[in-house]
Amino acid sequence: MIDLIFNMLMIFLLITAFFMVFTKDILTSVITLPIFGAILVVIFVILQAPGPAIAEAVIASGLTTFFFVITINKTEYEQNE
Amino acid sequence: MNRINVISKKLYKIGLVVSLAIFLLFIFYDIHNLESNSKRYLSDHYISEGVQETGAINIVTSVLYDYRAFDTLGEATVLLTAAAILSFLVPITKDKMRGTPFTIIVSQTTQVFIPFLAILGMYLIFFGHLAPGGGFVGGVVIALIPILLTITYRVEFSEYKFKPDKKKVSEDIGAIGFVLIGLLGILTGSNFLANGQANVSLGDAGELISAGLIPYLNIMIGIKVGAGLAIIFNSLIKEK
Amino acid sequence: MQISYIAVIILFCLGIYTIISNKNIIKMVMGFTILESSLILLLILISYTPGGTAPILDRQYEIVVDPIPQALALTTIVIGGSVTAVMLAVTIKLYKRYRTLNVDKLRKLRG
Amino acid sequence: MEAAVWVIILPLLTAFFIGISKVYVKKIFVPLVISSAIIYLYLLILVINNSYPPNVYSVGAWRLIGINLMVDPFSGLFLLIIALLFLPVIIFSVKYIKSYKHEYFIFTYIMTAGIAGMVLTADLFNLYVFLEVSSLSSCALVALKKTNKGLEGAYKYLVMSTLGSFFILLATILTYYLTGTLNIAEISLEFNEIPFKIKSALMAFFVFGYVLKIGLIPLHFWLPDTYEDSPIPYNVLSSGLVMKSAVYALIKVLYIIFGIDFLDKSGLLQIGVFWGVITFIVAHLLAFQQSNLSRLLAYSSIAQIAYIMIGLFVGTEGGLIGGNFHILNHAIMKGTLFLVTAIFYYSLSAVNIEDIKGLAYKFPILSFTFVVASLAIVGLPPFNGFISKWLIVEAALESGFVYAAFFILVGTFLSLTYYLKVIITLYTKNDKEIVVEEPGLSLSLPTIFLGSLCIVFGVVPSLPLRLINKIPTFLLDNGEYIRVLLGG
Amino acid sequence: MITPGFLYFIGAILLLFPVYEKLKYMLSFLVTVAAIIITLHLIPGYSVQLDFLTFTLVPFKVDNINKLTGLIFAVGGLAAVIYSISMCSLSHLRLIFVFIGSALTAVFSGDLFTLYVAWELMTISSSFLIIMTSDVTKKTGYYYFLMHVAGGLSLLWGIFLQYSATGNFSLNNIEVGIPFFMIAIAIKLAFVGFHTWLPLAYSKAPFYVAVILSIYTTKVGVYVMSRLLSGINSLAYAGLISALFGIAMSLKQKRVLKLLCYSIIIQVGFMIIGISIGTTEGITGAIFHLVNHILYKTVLFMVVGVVIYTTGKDSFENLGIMGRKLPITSIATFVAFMGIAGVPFFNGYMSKSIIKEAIQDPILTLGLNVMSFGTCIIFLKFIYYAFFKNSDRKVDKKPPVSMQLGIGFLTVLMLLVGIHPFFLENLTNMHVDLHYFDKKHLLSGIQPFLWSIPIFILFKKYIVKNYERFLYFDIYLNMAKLFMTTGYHLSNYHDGKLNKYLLWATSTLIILLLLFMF
Repeated sequence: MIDLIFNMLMIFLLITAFFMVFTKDILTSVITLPIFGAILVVIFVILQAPGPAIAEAVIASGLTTFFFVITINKTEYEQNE
Repeated sequence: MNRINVISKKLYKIGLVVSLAIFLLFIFYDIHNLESNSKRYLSDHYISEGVQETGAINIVTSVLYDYRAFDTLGEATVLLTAAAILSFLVPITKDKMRGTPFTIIVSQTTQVFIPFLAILGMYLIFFGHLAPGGGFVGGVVIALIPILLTITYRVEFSEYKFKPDKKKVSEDIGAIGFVLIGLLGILTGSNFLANGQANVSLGDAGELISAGLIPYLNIMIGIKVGAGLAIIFNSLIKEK
Repeated sequence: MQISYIAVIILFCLGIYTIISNKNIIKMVMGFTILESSLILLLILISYTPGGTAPILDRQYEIVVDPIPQALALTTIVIGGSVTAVMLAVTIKLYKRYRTLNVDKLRKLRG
Repeated sequence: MEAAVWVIILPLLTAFFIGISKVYVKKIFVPLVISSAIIYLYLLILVINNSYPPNVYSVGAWRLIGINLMVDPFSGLFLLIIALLFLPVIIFSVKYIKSYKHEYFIFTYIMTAGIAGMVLTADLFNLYVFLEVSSLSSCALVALKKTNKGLEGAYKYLVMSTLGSFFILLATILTYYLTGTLNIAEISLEFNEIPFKIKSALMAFFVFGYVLKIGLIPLHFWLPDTYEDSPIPYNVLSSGLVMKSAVYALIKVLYIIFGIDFLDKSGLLQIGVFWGVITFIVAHLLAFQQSNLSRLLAYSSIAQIAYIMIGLFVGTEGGLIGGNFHILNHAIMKGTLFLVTAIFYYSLSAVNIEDIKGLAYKFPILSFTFVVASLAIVGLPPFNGFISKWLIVEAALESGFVYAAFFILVGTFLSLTYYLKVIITLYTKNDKEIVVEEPGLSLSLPTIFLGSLCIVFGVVPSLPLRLINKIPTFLLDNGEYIRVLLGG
Repeated sequence: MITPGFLYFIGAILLLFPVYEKLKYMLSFLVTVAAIIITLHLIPGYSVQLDFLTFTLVPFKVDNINKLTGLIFAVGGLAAVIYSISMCSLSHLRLIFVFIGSALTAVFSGDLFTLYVAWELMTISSSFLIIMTSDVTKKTGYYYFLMHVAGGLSLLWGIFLQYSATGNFSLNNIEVGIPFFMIAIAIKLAFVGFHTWLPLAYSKAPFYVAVILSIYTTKVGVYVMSRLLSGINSLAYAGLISALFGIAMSLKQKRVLKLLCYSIIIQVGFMIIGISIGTTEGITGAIFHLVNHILYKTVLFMVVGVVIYTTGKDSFENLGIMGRKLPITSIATFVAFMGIAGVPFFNGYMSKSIIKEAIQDPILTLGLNVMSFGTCIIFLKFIYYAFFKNSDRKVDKKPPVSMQLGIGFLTVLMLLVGIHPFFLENLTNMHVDLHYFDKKHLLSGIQPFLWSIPIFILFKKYIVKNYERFLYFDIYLNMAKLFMTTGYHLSNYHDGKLNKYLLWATSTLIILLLLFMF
């Protein structure tokens, strides 16, 4: 059972990654980033790594997404105006 | 002609990446076929002796703050460098995040959230040697407080509450504190960043006050990371 | 679990592809994030032992997963986050100066 | 051997204290910086003196299960370079740097700490961490002036160095997976049982990652960009230490972990020498085209690094001695050149070769220093560059790389073409009245000190060679290194 | 024992300190005279050993040949320094001292390493001498420096081959590196094909620099050739060709300095022939010829220098001031002319006779006679303009005493050697069994000179005419152009596009993986 979930998660991970890379709109791909991170967190927890999971959740998918959003906010939106 | 050029360039890129993938596949396959499971001397030692040697239940923490604490010093330095880079890249003029202002619900919720975040961060830091978490994660959670303030009430308010200079100083103090705690080891006649060897009483494993110097190192890292990430975030926001 | 190694490879190559083929700076930084994630995933994968428990030894366990890669993963996450932050800050600065996010238009330095 | 760990901690502590002093006690800034640099020099001399026989300092007293610092002659050489360059550069920068002074010193100290860490550590992952420390802080220094070019250079540098770091990290992780340890000596022992193919793949990743930071052609493109609009005293450290530390890490990884026999068998030595030859020929050709002085010197750095790589990849005792001596010499020579350039920039903001026309008559001594250093870097006797190039060529000939030896001489000729161009411009009389801000003694003294070393090491090469002669035994026979590190 | 070359280096270092004008004169006089005295008292067979890196060097080794060469170098140094001291600045004087010192070191070096170091030091100092004089000479200096460094590197490569084959640096048994030594020496000697730097450098540089360069640069080449390449018979023909080329070129020249330059090539041809015969007699003749050549060619350069100093130009017309207004200069010119023409009882005669005696090959004897004849014709042109053609040039200023002192000193020496040829032999114990003043030698010596006078008078209007056209083809410039364009194209590839760069990087990675894994 856990194997099946794990494999599904992996496939989801890849799908989100591909989506992130190949979408045209940058905002969409940035919003996909925390989803990607969240899936990674779940995978880490399944793999018995709670410490890295928390760190990943907080830093990689949390703060980094914030940073990306701010960056887009400072760049692309101005271009549209 | 131009179109063919573009396509061939793209194909070339894909070819490169695919061949890299094939190489990696080969390598991973070869590695997988080896009998590599037996080679865990180091981690076996950590698992079997780690609790006695360091007094920390969370072996990851004991690796991070004791066995390989020097790595953590380097890592903290990287974070400090990043914070310093961002703080010097921002201009003096201030800018805010664009977009619609938030409703009252958001600001109220933020106020409610802040004590929770503080407690959660404290917990993660202080129980770093007992449970998952540790200085880094706790520091990030604490850094969320000024970040939330920034998002909801703009930079000015956040910086009024937490002065940028003070944040920088506390970041430096965190880093210096880490080094100073490490130097305790030298003072007691052992090596830099020594813990158990330096005659620090480790206490009973599983207690809050245990694991020698690890909790203090955790606190220092927590201060440093919290301040550093807050600086990074505010700098990004202020960047005009 | 074998599939996960393949996922690591795919993620790694996807990151490389993003970096070398995308002209948008933010996308490039994103490529680095993916690259970093794939390496962290690799670290966690090699730490895992079937049937093991997390390395928090409040009592005696039969099999415990390898704690070292997890510690390394934590370090990598923090370093990666810092580098990403710096990259994005430089990106914003570059955008303010050049008014573009296209890498190929950053061409003051040549020759 | 407490001093070994202090070599890493002291610059870090100084950097943190500078951060505090920026906010609260502004007055102690200059004394803090200078006194710390002087104490650091003392520490370095202490450590270098104790580098033979090599000794191990175990951080946290964990011995083999923790991180170890190892001081051997090879790392002693790099500490010597730090000792020679650091204090002059710091004294120089106190007056030279006008904006973002605190940040400059914070990053410089952190960078130095990172390099010292890379040089001393005997742990693979620790190496990666300190590599990241040094490259991130040097990236900050590139962007320090916040000009368009500076930021662009910083971005390119960041992208390339991060890419390189990830490959190094990948190789490190796989190494851990294969061997179950991160201690270099233990990895080296375990590596005897790893199949050839996996080892070569790991080696390819290591080589790619580090060479991205070293900048052999065609991985060199970011390097001149980082030099063009960065604070010039930083360029001294960059070409003298940052690039070299990557060379150090690569050589250490290759020679200690993989071992010379494997390098020979896998063909890396042949490839490395060939790569070096291509690199310096192309770099010399490109350097001739440059009009910006910093850029010219950057391309020249690439070429010199290629000479070093040839020396180190020849794989004999003579080659290692020659290559290591050239590392030291290049740091000194390039340091002198950059410092003179910095004074020109300071006095009349001259960056292009055209701008320095006629300056020889304004600064006779400095121009003479420039001439000495450039002739040394070209490799003419009786300066230090000649001795090390001689040793490299001799080693290449002895081990059968006749073409490499021959092309090094051709490269010498090519490098003369552009250095002579600069010198002649320097000595061409300029009718324009030049408004010059006089460089004080604190700017010219470090420059002249480094320039005089070019002559001293050329006439008395036995001075540094006493240290360098001990290096090959540690690299060619990794058993010695392993024995010391394992404490057996 | 302090070596003469080292003495000069010390002099250069002493000159670094800010000195008064008088002190400068004193110091340079002391150093140069001391160098002569020391060289005179050297004992053949003496040598110094020095451990450097892993090899044992012999930086100082005396024998008969290099004692004589060193002596004439020291004498030339004295004359040249006296001659030029009133004109050149302190920095120039320093460079001149380094230059002379390194030339002397090269002559007395006992191994290849020291030789190479001194050789390159000569290149460096002389190039900077040219570069730093004026803005006109910058390009010349660049060209000169590159040519000579190319030669030096060729020597270095020869040394490396030699060292890896034999394992030592001794000067004696040279076998492996011969082609590269040949190129190195050919560049130093201004051999035809490698000669392009010589007329450029000597005619563009100020006359006192040209005097100093003419004493040492090519002569060191000759000396080193006598050490490394003696006895390669085929080189004699090459020397002949080079000399004939020199005659052809120097007849065309319009400027006196250029004429003297090409005349150097002719004279070096004599020495090459002497050396490549390989017998003791031939080499001794060549070295004697080197001594004589330094004497008269230096005087000629000095004389032209006086002309330039007084009138400002070195065209043939300006030589006309000589007869009336500059008595010492005129006498010196006449003596030097007789010497270079090989007239008996003047100094050139002696060494030419020895070389002629040593030659066995009839073609070479004929060639030698042709060369003497050509030299006479060239210098008759010189003499014609100096003394016989009426000129209306006026003397602007008188040459300083020091210049005339230098010329006078060398003229006296020339007369001494000419009248008493055994003087040189006795000085160095190199005895050639030759009766200089018997009928056969006198006859063969004076013949080319006598022939040349009627021919000059007959064909005067062709010879005296100034050919505007200047045959000058330089293959090295084309090579430089190739170098430039290649660099330009390579530089164009670096267009600042990060994606492209990253693509290069990834390709490199794949190539590396391919190379290592298969």
